[in-house]
Amino acid sequence: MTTLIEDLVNSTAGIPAQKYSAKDFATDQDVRWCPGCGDYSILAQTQRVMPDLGIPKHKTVFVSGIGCSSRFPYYMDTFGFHSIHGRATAIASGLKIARPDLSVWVVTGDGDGMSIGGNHFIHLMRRNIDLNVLLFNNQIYGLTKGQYSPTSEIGKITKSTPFGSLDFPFNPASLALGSSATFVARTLDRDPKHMQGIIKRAAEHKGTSFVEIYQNCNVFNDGAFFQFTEKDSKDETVVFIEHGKPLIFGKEKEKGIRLNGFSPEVVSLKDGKYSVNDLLVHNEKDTTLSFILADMTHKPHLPRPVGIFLAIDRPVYDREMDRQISFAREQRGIGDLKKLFTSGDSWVVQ
Amino acid sequence: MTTLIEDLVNSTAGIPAQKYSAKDFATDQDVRWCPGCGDYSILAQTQRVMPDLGIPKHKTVFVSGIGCSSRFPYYMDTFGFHSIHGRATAIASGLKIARPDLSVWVVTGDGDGMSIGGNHFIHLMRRNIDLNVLLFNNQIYGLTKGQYSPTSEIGKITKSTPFGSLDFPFNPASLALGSSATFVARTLDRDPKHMQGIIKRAAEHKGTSFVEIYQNCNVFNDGAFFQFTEKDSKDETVVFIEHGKPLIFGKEKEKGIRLNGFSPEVVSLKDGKYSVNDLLVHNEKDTTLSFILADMTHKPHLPRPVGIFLAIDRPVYDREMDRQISFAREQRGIGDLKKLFTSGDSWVVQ
Amino acid sequence: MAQKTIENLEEVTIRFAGDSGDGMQLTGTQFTNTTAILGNDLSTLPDYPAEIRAPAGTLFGVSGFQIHFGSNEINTPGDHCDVLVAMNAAALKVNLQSLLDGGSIIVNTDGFNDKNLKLAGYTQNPLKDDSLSKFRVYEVDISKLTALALQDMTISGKLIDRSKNFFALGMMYWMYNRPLETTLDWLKTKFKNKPEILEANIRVLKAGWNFSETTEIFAVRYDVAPAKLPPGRYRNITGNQAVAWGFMAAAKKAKLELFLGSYPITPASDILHELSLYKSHGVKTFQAEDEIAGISSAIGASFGGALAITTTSGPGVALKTEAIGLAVMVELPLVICNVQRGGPSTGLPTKTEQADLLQALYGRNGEAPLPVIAASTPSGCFDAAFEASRIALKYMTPVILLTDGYLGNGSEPWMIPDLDALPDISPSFVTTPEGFQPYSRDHDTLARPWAIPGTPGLEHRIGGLEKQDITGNVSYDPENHDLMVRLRAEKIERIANDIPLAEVEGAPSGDLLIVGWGGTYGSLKNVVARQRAKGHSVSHLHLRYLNPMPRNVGEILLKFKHVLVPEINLGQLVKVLRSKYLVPATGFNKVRGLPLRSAELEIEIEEILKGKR
Amino acid sequence: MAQKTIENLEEVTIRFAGDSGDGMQLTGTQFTNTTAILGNDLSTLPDYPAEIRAPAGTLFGVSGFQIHFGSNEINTPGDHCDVLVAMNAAALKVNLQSLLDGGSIIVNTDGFNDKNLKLAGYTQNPLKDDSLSKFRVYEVDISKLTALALQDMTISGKLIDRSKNFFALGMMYWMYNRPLETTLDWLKTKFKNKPEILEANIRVLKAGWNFSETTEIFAVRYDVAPAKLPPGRYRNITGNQAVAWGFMAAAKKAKLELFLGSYPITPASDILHELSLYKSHGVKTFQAEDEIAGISSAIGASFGGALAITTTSGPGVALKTEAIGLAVMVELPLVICNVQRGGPSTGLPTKTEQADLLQALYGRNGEAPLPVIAASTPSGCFDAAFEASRIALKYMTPVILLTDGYLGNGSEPWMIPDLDALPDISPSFVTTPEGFQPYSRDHDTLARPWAIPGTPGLEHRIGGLEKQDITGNVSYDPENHDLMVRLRAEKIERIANDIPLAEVEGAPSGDLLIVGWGGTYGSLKNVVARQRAKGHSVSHLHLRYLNPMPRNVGEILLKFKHVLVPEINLGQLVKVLRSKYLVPATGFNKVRGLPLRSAELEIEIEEILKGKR
Ligand SMILES: Cc1ncc(C[n+]2csc(CCOP(=O)(O)OP(=O)(O)O)c2C)c(N)n1
Ligand SMILES: Cc1ncc(C[n+]2csc(CCOP(=O)(O)OP(=O)(O)O)c2C)c(N)n1
Ligand code: SF4
Ligand code: SF4
Ligand SMILES: [Mg+2]
Ligand SMILES: [Mg+2]
Repeated sequence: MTTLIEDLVNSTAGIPAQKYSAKDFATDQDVRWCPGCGDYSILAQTQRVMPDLGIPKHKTVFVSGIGCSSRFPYYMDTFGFHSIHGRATAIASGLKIARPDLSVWVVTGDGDGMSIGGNHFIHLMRRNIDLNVLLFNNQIYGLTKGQYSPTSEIGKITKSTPFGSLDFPFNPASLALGSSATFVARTLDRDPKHMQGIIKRAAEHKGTSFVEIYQNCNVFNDGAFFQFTEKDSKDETVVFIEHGKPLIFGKEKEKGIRLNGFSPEVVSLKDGKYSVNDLLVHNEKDTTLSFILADMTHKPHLPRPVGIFLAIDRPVYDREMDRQISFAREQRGIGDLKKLFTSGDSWVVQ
Repeated sequence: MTTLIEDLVNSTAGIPAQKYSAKDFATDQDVRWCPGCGDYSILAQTQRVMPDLGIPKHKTVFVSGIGCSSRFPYYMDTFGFHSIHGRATAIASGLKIARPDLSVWVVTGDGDGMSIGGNHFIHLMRRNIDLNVLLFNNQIYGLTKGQYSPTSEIGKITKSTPFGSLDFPFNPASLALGSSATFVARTLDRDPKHMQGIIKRAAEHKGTSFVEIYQNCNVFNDGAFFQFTEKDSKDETVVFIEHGKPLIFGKEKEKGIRLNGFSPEVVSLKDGKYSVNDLLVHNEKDTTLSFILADMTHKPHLPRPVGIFLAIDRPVYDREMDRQISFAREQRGIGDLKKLFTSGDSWVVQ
Repeated sequence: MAQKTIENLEEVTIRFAGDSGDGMQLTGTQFTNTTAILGNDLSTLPDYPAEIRAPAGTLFGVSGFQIHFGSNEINTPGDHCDVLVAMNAAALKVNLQSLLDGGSIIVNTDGFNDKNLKLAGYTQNPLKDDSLSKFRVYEVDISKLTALALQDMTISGKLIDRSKNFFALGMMYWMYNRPLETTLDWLKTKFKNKPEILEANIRVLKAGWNFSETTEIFAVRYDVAPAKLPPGRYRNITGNQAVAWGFMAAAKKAKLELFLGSYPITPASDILHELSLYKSHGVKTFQAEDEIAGISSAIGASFGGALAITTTSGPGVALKTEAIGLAVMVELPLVICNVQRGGPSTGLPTKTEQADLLQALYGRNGEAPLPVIAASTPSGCFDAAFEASRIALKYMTPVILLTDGYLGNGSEPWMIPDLDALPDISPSFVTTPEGFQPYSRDHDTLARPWAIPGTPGLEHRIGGLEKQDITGNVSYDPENHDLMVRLRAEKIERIANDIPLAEVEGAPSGDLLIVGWGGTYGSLKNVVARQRAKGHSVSHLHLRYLNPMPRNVGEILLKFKHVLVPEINLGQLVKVLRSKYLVPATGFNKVRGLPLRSAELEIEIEEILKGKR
Repeated sequence: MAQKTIENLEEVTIRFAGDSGDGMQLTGTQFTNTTAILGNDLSTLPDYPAEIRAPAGTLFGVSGFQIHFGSNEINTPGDHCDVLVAMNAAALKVNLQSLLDGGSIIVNTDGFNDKNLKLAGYTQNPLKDDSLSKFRVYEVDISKLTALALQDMTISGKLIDRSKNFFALGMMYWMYNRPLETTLDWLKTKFKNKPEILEANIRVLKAGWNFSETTEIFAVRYDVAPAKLPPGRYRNITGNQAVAWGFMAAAKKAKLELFLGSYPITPASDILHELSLYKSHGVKTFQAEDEIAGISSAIGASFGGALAITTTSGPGVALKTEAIGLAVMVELPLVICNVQRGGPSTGLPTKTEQADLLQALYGRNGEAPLPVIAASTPSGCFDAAFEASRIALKYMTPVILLTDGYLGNGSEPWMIPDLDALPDISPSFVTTPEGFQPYSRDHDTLARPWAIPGTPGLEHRIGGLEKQDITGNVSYDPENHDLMVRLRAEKIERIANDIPLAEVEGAPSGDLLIVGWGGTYGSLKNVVARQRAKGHSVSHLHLRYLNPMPRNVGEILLKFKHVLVPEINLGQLVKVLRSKYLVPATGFNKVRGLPLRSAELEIEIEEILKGKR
């Protein structure tokens, strides 16, 4: 006996992904973000990347929680689920385990994903279910009109902290790594090319891909990331990390990151003391290195690392679940309910 | 006007901590753990350390969630709160913020603290509220009779995973560090001396202290840590990390940990290739190093690190809250409700 | 200068509507404060757009603010408005249905360009066809006039655009004959350090006034005489602010620290915002990682001896359920304030509703009774919060305080109470170990003692497992469990002896009793007054205590031929009344996310009185 | 060899009691299986110690297992027992109160040494004084006899000690004349690879039998003839297992994958354990990080087209509340199974209770109606789970299935149903985009279509915000909200047309109707039977559908002079009946964490019949 879903999956398996354009992924709903919100760019880049993935629209699902960012699914012409605050990761986990044939994306915010949804987030990372998680980090609660979030800098003055917040912020990348994530990346709302590249890599990764996107909330936290995204500063403040490449930055590529012991430090490539060969070379397969790089995030005097921190392979939860089922069926035959009911001690009353 | 609590705190401030003995911290309740359970040792060590802390019993509170481990408060003759599953950290946070004058301890299990309570755990770490968290990690759900937990090894056969679990486990130390903890340590139920030392250090730390204790559940997960705790193996499998000291282990202290680049590796101190001077020297003030050491935990071929991974100072939430209050009062005077009510636009109807 | 007539009005309802960015909330608030100080009674209701700031000119970006004021008692912000100020086409479209036939519309014509019309879904300009013929339409190019007023200043276009609400405000001040001082003072404080903006806003405000005074567009202006309110000092207050202050007053009376553990959620967040301002009063606010941590931290603070509260709405209550059960079991004081909003699930987060009553009464595992109190007016939120705290502290119990989006955001004049005259709250910390038993009980209240950490000799343990009577030790004894379940229930029941009897407004017996609770108070009061004016035998009972209920409720119900229970839900209180008192009460239910409309209810009442229902 | 008499009995209740480590659950289960296969009707109830394995010999470490079997219909595990097997002093102390006067005690004398006596709190040995004079006491040194039976084997003392329960089992098999085969077979499979243990257990079992046969200690043995059960194939089943299998059957009938998202909690965990065994049936079980993730993952799986369920108890339900509201709003099929336990809060986790009914009905924010179904016997849990699934799938709605600790852990013979004869379930996935609208509704059921990801052309979005009728787009329209709130309610109400009418057991009218629900079925049935045997006009109505209720409930209630509602809570169903049908029903409530005791209830009934209540 096959299930209805198996029937469906089989009957539609032959349908090739169409040649889509970005526009095919737009819905007829009015986009309701504030004019100028960084979310628009993320939506655009996602819609741009989708056609390249070769996945039919009907096989794609976007699941979100609650927040400005979580409105995202309404604007993607795929299957979508705008759920409840913080639970998108958990809902998507169930969906993907039930339906490994689907391409499942989670869209969440720094409040949704890191505050109320923190627990599901860390457990998703360690389980390595094949989901793609896009965290729109604007370091603020947008939808509820501007309270500080778990990624807000300490001392932040907001509606709920008129005297300044007291909580030290999470670094989402470190949190993900500390939770044994297999794919951790960071990109910027105002760097469309980079974002597209990262989203593609996230889609390709087997297992949970976590992408933190610095996103400007121009209403409640305008300019939070401008130093990393705006022309006049970004060359000096951001180091793009790439697998196999040394960490170089600066307007004229004149600076690099070297390890002093195990601590990263900025060195000049100009004063003759250090050359490119002395620099730290990124290896996205190395968990230890990923911690070191992510840990640069909150360190003053170091540029902000952007790119893929880690991308390693580990058994994927949903696939392993299917493997267990196949294995059990090989070993014992496909379960037969009638047999099960009469197995063990049963007796007949005449 | 002072509050009733201020009155109490002031009126009892003079009472010195008595000269207690461990026995003073025992209650009249029957201890209901299974004979042989590792929890007994943790209870004993805690009761042994308490008298040395110089804190009066009436100023000490133990808060726990639900689980075998969470029975702990019933056996400590201090104030105690056996609360609900996973929420001890959150309850203790409120208690400590309201009452910075108290010494507040959290006792939790790997299910209570890492599974259902994971979110409060990570937020507590970043907030750095002055609590002491003891996580009894037995890699199993004891109280509910033996399901796997978020720290159980992959492939674990339990009541809920007869075909083996699929989830990659948390390493609690890495998770705490990824959440920006300020004090992270690990100790062993079967090493009373070490445990006492660590508990004392945790008590002394200002800010959240997180102590993972490997604890044997002899009923549902017997021997999970025996390789690290039993005489015949522990010298080879455990490296005790101590501030300022090189990482040496082995029955004859003949092995050490060296950093190869940034990756720890085991080297022999006997074959003449490496000496103690080549070894990694622990520095508990270094966040980057703490990640490297914690990351050794799940790496085969490396001994299990035990000791204090990190102990750094950072502003303490509950103190900062009090500082804000004092500051506001200095700036504006002590709040006067009558004035507040008539502030701004008000008018009189005759 | 044209000659202007002055007419006297008893009451008026004005609705300001524009884009989220148009500052309509501010305009409304300013008009309200000025009107309050003039001595009118009033009631206001903001009508926020749903959730996010939407692109300019869209229907879903429209923000509104309604004020109903008069020289008589004002009980609601008004079902409909007499005057609509519409800053653009979308604002007109969205709000036109709330305007009374014959009402006035003041439009900013600049907000009716092609783009605006299209965004609002108009195929033709409503100002140009006869679709508004039922109304008096005043067309003013507010944008242009604002720009003109500022033309000699070197300020940005954006700033000019942002000032235009002051032009509208100036017009309305002129039209309703209100002084500019209150707003001028406010501007001077607010923009102390931004002289440019200050200057611009003052100019535009005055320009609006002068324009109205000078041009012939308005022929009449109106006077609304002060209301005859009871003597005292007043201020205008929203329900959310009143809740916050009620808690502060209770903490002060009880000599306790106030601790709020909360997670932001619409429309409760303002209570968190408000309380976080009062560090100098020693108020501790903790923005937790979620609602569970919000209430858990409050329980911890309560264990530590604070007046602990947690505030939330809708889905947030659901998340607190487990911890409320713990608070019931450990018998610690705690107030859970639920600012109800449209449900189920995320529902209509910015709209009002009364659909969480049964959840408050029954929404926990096991027998977990607790007191439930509901506020019925914005200013009454102060008393309700105070009373909830009093009961929590006196009876050592969690208390649920229900308000709603309408009460929380709505405002009205509040007679500032004399703090000294407020009821006494004296929580008694146990202080001596002699005879101390964590679960011994007060003879009258059945409250257990509050033995807070830090008190020498009182070391004890509490928890969520069933407790042995008196000792509080864990007990699995069947008879003890039955006893404890009953003791916890009895403790809550006894509160009925400590609350005022319910009072019927109107005759104590008759044909029809309208029973309400919560934010429908004003509407129901109006409706009943009108019905009585018509000579109908209708009375009104409004319940502030939902659990336990006042002792005389059953008695009252039996004195009426028919009992009708209007609620903004599908019938919740009516279920409780039927079950408790076995009266054939019926419901009148509209679940629109809006306050009840009087007209529909009056029709229902008259049908009932005619025997048709 | 002594001559033994054989007596015939209609029914017997035996209680095995010992330390947690003594294997009493296993002993009881073996006795049960053998007895079931012999054809007796039976009912069992384990009585676990509270939570943790306690040190040997302590009172709180006592584990019990009760079996009630007979040649007639058996409805409950028995209020009291006829025979108590006590492996140590603590077991005697804890269980003596459940033994009938004149009952038998078989004690393991080795469990009454000084240490045991002290741990059990005996100041003197009860075997040595006359405190047991009301009972027939059989003293056997089971430990020693077990050791003797194994003396020539080289096995550890620990193992010998662990085998002694088989000695007791052998004695009871002899006493009640049961064959050893079932247990022998079981041992052979279980210890296939451990020949030593196999051999030891077999020897000890036989030793127990032979000892009883040989010695003069027992003079009588008993026969309990097979019961006249309806013909069919039977097996013994616990409620938790029956729930699991009911879901599997429903999934199979519906041709769906079964997905369970759950978090361990007593006493629901066994359902998770059971379902996790069936990988080869394609069942997917997901042990989530908490209850919220448990239900959320199930909602995700349901969105993906699975028969999705979540199982929990007590505090776990509270945590699922918010997500249940989401499921109501998005109208996805889902079954939430609550194995009720003693509350509030952590309460009495290993005890039974019925105190979550009102929570199931009302415990959510907003108007969030859903069907509630309750099982009434352990084997009936199969049908209840199946029916809950059928309704969830047909009406696209979350359904709450209530069982309880007593039903979940209790067991009884279950007539294995013919799978083909079970009602059809045909969930209809929409498959074509033509005319597809996410919130269009089936004409009869009002169910919306299930359009699952992977179906070309059906891309659509759902969520927790209020939906527009038909399109499912987000809508803040007031009238639409009112409509949707009513549609969701109406959909649930209509299920009343799709469920059987309620049936009264006994006369359809009379003096007294006993109305019950859930796990009290067996007790109430017995009580009513006895009352009728006494000639009293008492009937019994047991509700399986709590929401909506069968259409004829109101009618039935009106046919009786008095309606009494016994519940293991403070009166929950009674509230609903009074409110819905305005009948003056009264409650009979015992909240002891135990099944209702017949005697007390009978007294109450007779008082009512005498007009004293
Ligand atoms: C259970 C629950 N608690 C609180 C809320 C209110 N709420 C909605 S979104 C949000 C936070 C939004 O912040 P974030 O996730 O960073 O998203 P953003 O709006 O910034 O994109 C909150 C607190 C809710 N909807 N549900
Ligand atoms: C909300 C809730 N969910 C589930 C449970 C059941 N439960 C009690 S303890 C526990 C896990 C215990 O594991 P752990 O925290 O590791 O403690 P241990 O018993 O191993 O010391 C669970 C699942 C509960 N009491 N409450
Ligand atoms: S509030 Fe901020 S995050 Fe939300 S839509 Fe507006 S700009 Fe974007
Ligand atoms: S079950 Fe395990 S953890 Fe719990 S008390 Fe027993 S040995 Fe200890
Ligand atoms: Mg955000
Ligand atoms: Mg554990």
